[in-house]
Amino acid sequence: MATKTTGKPAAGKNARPFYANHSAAQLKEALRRMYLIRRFEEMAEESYVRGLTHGTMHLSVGQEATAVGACMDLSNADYITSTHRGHGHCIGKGAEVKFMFAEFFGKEEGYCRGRGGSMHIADPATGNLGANGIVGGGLPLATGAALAIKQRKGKDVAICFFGDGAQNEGAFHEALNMAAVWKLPVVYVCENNQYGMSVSTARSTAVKDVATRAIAYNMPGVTVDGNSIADVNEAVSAAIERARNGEGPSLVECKTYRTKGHSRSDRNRYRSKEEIEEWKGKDPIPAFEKDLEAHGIASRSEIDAIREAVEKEVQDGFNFATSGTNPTPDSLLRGVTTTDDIAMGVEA
Amino acid sequence: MATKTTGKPAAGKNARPFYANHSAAQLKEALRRMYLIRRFEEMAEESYVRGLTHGTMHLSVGQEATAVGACMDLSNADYITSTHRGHGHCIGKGAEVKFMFAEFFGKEEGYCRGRGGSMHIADPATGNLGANGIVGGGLPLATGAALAIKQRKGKDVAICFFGDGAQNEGAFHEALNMAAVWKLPVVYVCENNQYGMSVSTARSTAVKDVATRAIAYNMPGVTVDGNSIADVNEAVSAAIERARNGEGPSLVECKTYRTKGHSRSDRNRYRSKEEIEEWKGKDPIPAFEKDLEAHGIASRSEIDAIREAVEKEVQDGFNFATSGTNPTPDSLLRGVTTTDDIAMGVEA
Amino acid sequence: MSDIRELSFSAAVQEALAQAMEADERVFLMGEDIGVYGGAFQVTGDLVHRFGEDRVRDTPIAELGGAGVAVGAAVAGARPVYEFQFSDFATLAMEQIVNQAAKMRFMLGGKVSVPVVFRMPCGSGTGAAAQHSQSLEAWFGHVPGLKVVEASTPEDAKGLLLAAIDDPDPVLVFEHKLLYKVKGHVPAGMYRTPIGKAVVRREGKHATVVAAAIMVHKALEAAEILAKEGIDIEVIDLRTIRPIDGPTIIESVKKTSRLACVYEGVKTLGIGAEISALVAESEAFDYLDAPILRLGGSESPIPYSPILEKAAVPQTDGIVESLRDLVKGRI
Amino acid sequence: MSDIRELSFSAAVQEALAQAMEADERVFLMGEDIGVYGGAFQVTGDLVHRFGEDRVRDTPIAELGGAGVAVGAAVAGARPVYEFQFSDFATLAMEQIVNQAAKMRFMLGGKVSVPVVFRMPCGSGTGAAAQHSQSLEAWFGHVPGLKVVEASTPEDAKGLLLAAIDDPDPVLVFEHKLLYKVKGHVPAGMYRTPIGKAVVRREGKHATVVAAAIMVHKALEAAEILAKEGIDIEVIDLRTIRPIDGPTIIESVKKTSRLACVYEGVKTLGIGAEISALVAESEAFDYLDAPILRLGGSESPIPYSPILEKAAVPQTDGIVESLRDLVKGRI
Ligand SMILES: Cc1ncc(C[n+]2csc(CCOP(=O)(O)OP(=O)(O)O)c2C)c(N)n1
Ligand SMILES: Cc1ncc(C[n+]2csc(CCOP(=O)(O)OP(=O)(O)O)c2C)c(N)n1
Ligand SMILES: [Mg+2]
Ligand SMILES: [Mg+2]
Repeated sequence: MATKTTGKPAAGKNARPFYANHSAAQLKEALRRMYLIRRFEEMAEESYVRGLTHGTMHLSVGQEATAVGACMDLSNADYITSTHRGHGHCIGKGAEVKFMFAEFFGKEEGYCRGRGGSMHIADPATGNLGANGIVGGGLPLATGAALAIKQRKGKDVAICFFGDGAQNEGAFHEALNMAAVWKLPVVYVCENNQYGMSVSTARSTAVKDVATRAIAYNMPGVTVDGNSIADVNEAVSAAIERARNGEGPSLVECKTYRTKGHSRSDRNRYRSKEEIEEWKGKDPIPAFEKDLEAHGIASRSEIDAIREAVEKEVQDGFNFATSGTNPTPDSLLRGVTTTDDIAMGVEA
Repeated sequence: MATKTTGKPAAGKNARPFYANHSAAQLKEALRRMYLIRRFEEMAEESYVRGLTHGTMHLSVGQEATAVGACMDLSNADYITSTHRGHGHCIGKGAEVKFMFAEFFGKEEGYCRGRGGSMHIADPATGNLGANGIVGGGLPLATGAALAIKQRKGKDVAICFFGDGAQNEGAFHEALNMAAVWKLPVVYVCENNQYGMSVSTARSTAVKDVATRAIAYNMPGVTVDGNSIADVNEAVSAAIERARNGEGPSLVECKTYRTKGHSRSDRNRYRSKEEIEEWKGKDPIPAFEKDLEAHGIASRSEIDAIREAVEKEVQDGFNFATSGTNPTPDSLLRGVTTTDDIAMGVEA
Repeated sequence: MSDIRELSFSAAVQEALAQAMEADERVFLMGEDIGVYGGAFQVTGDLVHRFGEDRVRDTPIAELGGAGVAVGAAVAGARPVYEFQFSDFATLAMEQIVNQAAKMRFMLGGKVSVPVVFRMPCGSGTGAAAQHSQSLEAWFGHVPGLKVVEASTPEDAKGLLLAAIDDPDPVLVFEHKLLYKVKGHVPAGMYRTPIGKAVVRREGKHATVVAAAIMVHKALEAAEILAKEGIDIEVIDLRTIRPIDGPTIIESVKKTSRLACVYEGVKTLGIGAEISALVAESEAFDYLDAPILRLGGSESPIPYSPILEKAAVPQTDGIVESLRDLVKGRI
Repeated sequence: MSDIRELSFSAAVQEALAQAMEADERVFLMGEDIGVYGGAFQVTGDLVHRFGEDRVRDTPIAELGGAGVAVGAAVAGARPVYEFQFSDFATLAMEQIVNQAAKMRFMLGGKVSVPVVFRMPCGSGTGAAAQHSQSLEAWFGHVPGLKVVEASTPEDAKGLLLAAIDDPDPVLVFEHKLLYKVKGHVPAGMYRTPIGKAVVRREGKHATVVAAAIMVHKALEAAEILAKEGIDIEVIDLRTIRPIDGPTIIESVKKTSRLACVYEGVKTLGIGAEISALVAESEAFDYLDAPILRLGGSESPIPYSPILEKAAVPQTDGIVESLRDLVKGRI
């Protein structure tokens, strides 16, 4: 069970695997999700500026190719674990933006009933085990999901997103070693956006490429252009196939960049305007659009139509969310334990 | 400041560095310490069997070459951190066995006034920051000691002993990465005795050699015969020199074996008698004796004299300790905080 | 198997594990040296031969990762039982236990459950010194989303563990090391001891003693000694630290009018603080005839010296004396 | 600099750090993004420009290692101040804080000291949800060998931090995030606020409220409101969680005969449990005219929704109501 192709391949056998192995519909859906992430993030930021949401948020503008490329070949039975910068993964895995906005605005309609907010957005129904406020927190969790798959002799996989900063946490080391020793079906996807908050990998990390560290776990490690959805998808797909075949875990490093600040409190003191501008020029979305056109998979007008539909979906989602229901204080203890929820008659 | 040679070299320039760079007195002292470790461990075990000590203990019989070889070129201003299997390191760094026995018997005369016992034996006066009951616990501590050295622009080094089992703890990863990024004067000496308690490295660890993992921290990593004091010392010495020169940390893996069980509760179910016997044949002590004779550094009778002196030292130490003072319950709170000790007038 | 068997505490734990694995193939064990070694305290014993290495899974020495893998497996449908070799090592895994396992259901709006069990051998008395002798129940008792149980008898050791494995939420099962060899009656069936319910082990009228695990035995010993002096002590075995069984304690104090909490963990902010406070804020306050006594562990790490080690936790003699003082002049 | 300056809480902390670094070259700072970023809460601000990257040292994201490196440096003669970006992340470093820093002196027979400081931004109210809003003071208050302080004013923030840096033992300095912007008088000199001493912030005769950090402000607000009703509340600012200042609290309760503990951490086994228990076992027990009230955080993780988040910790209105109930019918 490698890439699940629906419909006929979008491009001939001589095209690179990404285009040869996916249908036009799949590729257009991928573009749609990239737009959706972009527009969701922009709207999220706007909502924050307009005071519609509190707390902090971590935007993934510029990293859309990684989230979508890594999740394209997964079904709802496959798991992902995400990070504090998780909106993109969530959409990549199939979440609906209206419920995400609702979560963002702290509404009962939100994915987490307003209890989680930006940092814990999750849609378990699509196999998304959640964003995580703890850097590196998802690494053991994804590994554990993979172990559960193995214990039940399943064919599913777990994808673990993590940042370059997270690679210096002990959790990274412990999780990857265990996954390797036990040959677990998990793919570690590093979004190396070159900074952990304000600290560059050069200042925080003894090696240049996270992928180098795969050697320490005797697992394959590759570094790809994280702004190329084709590069990301091909590398992750190969790793997924390995995992489904019982050959164990892999590490895929996607070099990318966040063009927004780390979070709302960021004053961008640690990087230059030039650097940001340079990376804006490597925007993964127009690059993908261009490729789709070049391969004759989507015309300019089709692309425009997709973008407009996304525009409407985001606006509708935003409207849905703003008119959502606020939780009431008497529901504070809901969800603390399953047994109490059952006793209260509110078990999900 | 590389190896501190006292007196003239024991062997000519053409001899391997270990013999060329150390005086006969130094080499004989090394042998003496190896005996001391061996006899201390044997007597410790006997004491346990005779009910003179409680708790557990982890003996390092078979690993003497590593402890002594790694510490030979250190002064009291250099630090070590040790492990649960720490008696050897303690003696290697210059502790006196009588105070160790006293600690073992829970006496006020013990290095830790009977508060620490086997698992926390330490002699801070010789730069030994302590054994550690937590596997991997010493890795950040040694790294921190090295940072303190660097902050004060010192030339000292820290040696961090750890086991093959400890290499899978997150602390290993976090500590080595930080040491590498900051170029700290620390040498990580792994005593790879091939088991973490009952679990072989093959079953616990994704790579065969710990030294491989040095790649993940961009630091030199070598694997040596841990039962050869010359091999251990040469590798550690080179690493110490690097450290003192400001070139940063290194990893030295010493392959060795503990011929005794993990601790008192071990029934040796996870390894074969043959394997144990095979390794007993690789005993580091007779091998070193033979080399000393071959190089004309010590005669058989000198060697015997050393061994007999050690025999007496151990017996005297044991006697000293058995007649030591038991702590009284009213001193229970002593040592909990420095400020209270000062207030109680008992600050060390 | 007869139903009046005696088993040791550790055999009772092992039987619970075996029965749970027999009954539900999602259940599996993880931990350091739980396979061929049989566990540091020989609790898993030969289970690896019966259930295989996949279901009695030796882990690398990596508690944060190990515990976190168990949590992830639980969320994804498995029923892991993770053994910390010593509960002290849970200090390495607080992140996964407290930030992830305990909060995941809440943070995700009640959409997932985290049926993971952590076994936590705890306590002093083995000469293992400060890093292998802690009693950290109070920390976990402070964390919403977790359940914390601690048996004093082999019977409850089995029943509470089976209840914990059944439970859809994360449960920490503390096991006092000195109890492992204690024997007692253990029914053969797959019964559950309810989580959240304390039990009165001895009825009495002059004072209530609340204790858990090994301290229940010491309290009962003390009660027997005092009985000879005409002092009649009620002893409550807590069994669950979170959620604590307030009603049973309050009911008892309303009857006896005196309360002592006996616990091995450090006195300050230990479980006795909570028991004292919950009584002092309850309707039982008006019934209290004396200050609430706390006999907890000393304000020090656990020392190695056996003399000091004994002095660092409540012992029967001291309990007798303190209870005598508490009740004195009132009968 | 005049001695009647007003500074924000975070500026006061920063001033303490700067003065300590000026005065003692062994002092240095470690933490995530404390350099050019200035710290997640801008507490270290521009210190890196003044003292350089070696003494204001950005660490990799690695809390166990980072904290442990600080402990190791302290034992080896340095005076590190380690900033956890959020105190929640100390869950990753409990091993080094609790097994190593807290116990090392004791285990080594009193032969070393561990002068390390951990700065712990804590508390809810910022919409950062369950993993960034905890108040875990109680855990550390339970650990012998540690000291735990928590200021409510900029003046004490500076004084307690300087005392912590001076202290030869490990000290955890909790800083409530919502206080960072609060301003107050801060003397310019290098003064120390003594560790272990609470302070009466408001004298009163009808009830004693013990609180720390932000809850001191809420308690004082409540006291002002109740004053208009003729109810006169004494408010004690704890300042040190370990060792707790029993005498000051007991003295106050002997005067007022009523006690309430107000704290943000989870109610069960939170700091209020200890305060309640220490009064209930003290000579002040006989003076108590009413049950001891605990107003603590809810038995839930901190929720994201601002409505729920407010409901999860004591607020002034609720404090007023509860104190009114406590005192009612007695004046
Ligand atoms: C354990 C932990 N430490 C620190 C933080 C604070 N923090 C949040 S995100 C972040 C940077 C993470 O960097 P990286 O993993 O590269 O992800 P990115 O933000 O670049 O996507 C930090 C330090 C945290 N949330 N958790
Ligand atoms: C954090 C932690 N986990 C587990 C243990 C229990 N334990 C003590 S020694 C040991 C094996 C350590 O193996 P290794 O590091 O190879 O050292 P060795 O015993 O072989 O010298 C284990 C699992 C511990 N003390 N600390
Ligand atoms: Mg990053
Ligand atoms: Mg080993």
